[in-house]
Amino acid sequence: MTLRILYFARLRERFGLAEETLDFSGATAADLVRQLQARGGVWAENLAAGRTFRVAVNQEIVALDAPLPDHAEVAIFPPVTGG
Amino acid sequence: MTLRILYFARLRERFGLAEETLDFSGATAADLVRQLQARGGVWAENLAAGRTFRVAVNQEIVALDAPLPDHAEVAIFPPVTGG
Amino acid sequence: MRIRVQNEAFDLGAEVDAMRAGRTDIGAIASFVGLARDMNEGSGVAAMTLEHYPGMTEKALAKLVDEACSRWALLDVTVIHRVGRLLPGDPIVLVAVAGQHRGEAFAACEFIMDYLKTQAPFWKKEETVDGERWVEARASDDAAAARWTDS
Amino acid sequence: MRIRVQNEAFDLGAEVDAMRAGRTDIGAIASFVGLARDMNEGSGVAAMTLEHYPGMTEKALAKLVDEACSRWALLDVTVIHRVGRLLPGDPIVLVAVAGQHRGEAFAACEFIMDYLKTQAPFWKKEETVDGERWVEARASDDAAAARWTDS
Repeated sequence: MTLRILYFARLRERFGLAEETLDFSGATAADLVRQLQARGGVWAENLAAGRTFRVAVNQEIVALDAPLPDHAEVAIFPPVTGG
Repeated sequence: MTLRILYFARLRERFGLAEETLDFSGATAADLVRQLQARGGVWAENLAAGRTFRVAVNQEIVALDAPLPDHAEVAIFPPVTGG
Repeated sequence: MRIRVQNEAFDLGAEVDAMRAGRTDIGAIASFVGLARDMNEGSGVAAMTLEHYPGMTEKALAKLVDEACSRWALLDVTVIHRVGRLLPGDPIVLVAVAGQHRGEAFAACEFIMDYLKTQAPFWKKEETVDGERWVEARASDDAAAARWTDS
Repeated sequence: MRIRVQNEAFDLGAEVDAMRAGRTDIGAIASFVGLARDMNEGSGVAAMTLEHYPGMTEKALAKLVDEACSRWALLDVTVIHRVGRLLPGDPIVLVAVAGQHRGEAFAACEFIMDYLKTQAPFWKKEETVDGERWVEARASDDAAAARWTDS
């Protein structure tokens, strides 16, 4: 399936990427994170198990075991700090 | 001793009096209330034991056993309802 | 610290702007405006008149603000209470509290309102179709104020 | 119900006046303004830039407001959050809640701020003498939001 992935704030800067379209053969947000970690470098570092980040699917924050529907808009970002 | 007594809100209206100067030979706010009750009529009615009112001495709300200094400004009024 | 008792309307925006003017250390301003409603105790209110105890009122409000400042680290407080005749929709009271963080600003603002409701010498008289009536003190206001002594 | 994300400054007085315009049923308006401070984590902040997630931000704020409306009987809510570059002293966020009584207005206003701090996709980047830094989420904000799930 195809996913649109968005990155924000510190992660956007570290990855040097705001948005990409990705072929994805896994099922859950955790599978996607593993696929991105496998890129190594800043990806492995910033998405490592101990690191804190949030995943939103179609603009709702989800847990890592959430399933990803085809054509989902997935966003990966640090904990929010507005207000 | 001499006291200046002020009445506010519903009590001011019931007594038909906003302010008076009184000779007082008692010691406490409770003594003053008894002296006023002894006037009978609206005084006895509105200052009766079960009725809710507040006493302030020199602009501080006090309990009925508070002593009254000479020349004190004593105010008697219903529970407050501002804000 | 500003405490005022006045007949005139107040301007929330102007009061809060005055608090923050020229400052860069304030992180949070919590504010409250209480307004005259057209309904109370189940019947229509055409207007109300607020009476107070000049002299004691200002002292009582200053005492509330001092108490709030001793409980929380506040950067500024404004309290304005109107007296005289007011119509439904008219603002009655304004409390604004500035602090570094929102928790203390919210708590102090609510504390001041809760204590004002039971400690400051204001009385409301409502005009209804059945004539005039003095507003009775509410047990819920005593309960709200009592919360702060339990903690 | 008004929810806005904007670069421009907002006007607290105008927003609260808009809430109460033509109404006589509102008894209480609690409001909050969060401002950019010149100091954070012990060092000077010359400016900050707020990034957000367009689309999700508006949804997340609407969800917070809906949740507040389901918990308390509210008469109106306004939430405005600024994005872009802000200087110390600049207002960042406004939440105003109108209700019949003060208890629900205060609670809902604080609830919305607490949830906004942990649920709405905004991120702050500060400019300091040591360069730029992303603000880290605070455990105290998670704790503040968690209070509302315990009750």
